Amino acid sequence: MKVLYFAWLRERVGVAEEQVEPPVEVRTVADLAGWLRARGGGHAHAFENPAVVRAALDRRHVKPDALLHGAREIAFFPPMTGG
Amino acid sequence: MKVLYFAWLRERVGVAEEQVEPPVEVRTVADLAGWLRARGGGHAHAFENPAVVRAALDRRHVKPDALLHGAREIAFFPPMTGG
Amino acid sequence: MPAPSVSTLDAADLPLDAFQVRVQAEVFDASTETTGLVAGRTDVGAVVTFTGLCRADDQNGTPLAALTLEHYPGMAEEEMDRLLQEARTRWPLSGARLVHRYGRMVPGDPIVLVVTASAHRGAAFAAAEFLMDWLKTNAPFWKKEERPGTAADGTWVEAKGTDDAAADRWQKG
Amino acid sequence: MPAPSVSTLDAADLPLDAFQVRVQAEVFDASTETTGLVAGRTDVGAVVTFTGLCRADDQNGTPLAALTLEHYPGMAEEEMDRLLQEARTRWPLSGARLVHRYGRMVPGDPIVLVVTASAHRGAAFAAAEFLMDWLKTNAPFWKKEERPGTAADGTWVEAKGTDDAAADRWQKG
Repeated sequence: MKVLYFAWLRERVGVAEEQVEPPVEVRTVADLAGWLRARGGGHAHAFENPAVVRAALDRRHVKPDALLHGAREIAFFPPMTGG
Repeated sequence: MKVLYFAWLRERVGVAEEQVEPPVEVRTVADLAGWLRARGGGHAHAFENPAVVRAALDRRHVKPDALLHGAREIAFFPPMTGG
Repeated sequence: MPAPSVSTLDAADLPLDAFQVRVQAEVFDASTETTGLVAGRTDVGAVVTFTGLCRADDQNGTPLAALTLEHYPGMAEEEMDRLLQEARTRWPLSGARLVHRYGRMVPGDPIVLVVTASAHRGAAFAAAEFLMDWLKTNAPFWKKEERPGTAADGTWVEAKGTDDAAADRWQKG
Repeated sequence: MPAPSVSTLDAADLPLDAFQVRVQAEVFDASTETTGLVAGRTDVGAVVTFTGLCRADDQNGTPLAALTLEHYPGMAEEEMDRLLQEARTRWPLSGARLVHRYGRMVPGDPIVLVVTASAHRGAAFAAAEFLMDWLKTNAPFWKKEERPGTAADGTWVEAKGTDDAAADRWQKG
């Protein structure tokens, strides 16, 4: 699936998007965040405090316990500060 | 003192303004409204229901019990419907 | 058509024309009024503009051909000034405009304009709504409605209880 | 500069472009957007326009040289559409516009525009305030601030608890 990063998550990971193939036991948004963090380096830095990371699945806001199944695109970002 | 009328009070009285010389016992806004009503004709029609008549003394909203003393101008009108 | 009467409330640290009320027969341009409030300033984070327009039906859904607004010259401006000063005691405003028209209007015509500017959106929204609510119940203007196809010269609009209720919610204490 | 992406929500009895959201780099003109909403219509009694601007100081009073707004293309428009549809289920709106810019802004520049039109002022005010509150917490935009005289490329703005509180007051049940 495609993973997008925005704002300081993008800066810490070092790329705006990447293609990932997580193992089947990665079922939820929180699972994926943990799996990405375990890669170390920029990913570990980006996900060091999962409580401040928000996610969208196929362009809709979701909670950490949302299931990934069938999603084509997931985005991770900090709380929004537009307006 | 000068008396101004607006909206349907103006139409019922028949003039937009007039100069009046009420006797000394006419002390409040309500007294003046009653004194004007007692003139009969258009004035009686305009003041037939004092509860729906509002007043301003020297261009400030006042209650019926406000004292007239020293005022140069009084206006009578229905509840406002601008905006 | 008489020139619009202008009244200005100054504060030492604000542009000379930051606060202004006007009563006029002419159409106003919301964009000009708003631009005048924020041009060259960098302390304004939020601008709220309210425009009230004449509709083709009245509050009960009855068709309307035109409205004529009568006002109390002199007191209208003074009362609008007082409302604006009251708003300034309640919210930190960078500027504001109140413009109210009088005369005959047809559906689609703008009647009243309120513009508020502040560093923060909450203050700008609250002050604009407060000013509109109080304008409706306190500014000396009266509307007369003309019905389509009637020869009579119109019917005075009755004040709405909902307007009093809207104004009352701002009462302190 | 890419062309602004446009999304339209129609209703059978409303002009085709009565409801519109846009995400764009270019400056918007509040007056053009508002005029487009009411031109030729006689069912609109109230128009509320909110403009959010870049200020020369941040929420803590620290001087600001510029802001850069990053956004999530595609989702930004879709989320703004969803907010607008939610507003339409809550208030009887005749039309609305949501325009949000991205890119670099300096103090005085307009960032976001919300316009709501309704027969009645209460609905127009409430919907505009609801849309702004929810835009702040739900639309995928992020601000980075540049300080005057610093070489670093800026600091990401932290979300404010007061914005969450402002959005939460619209939660149903």
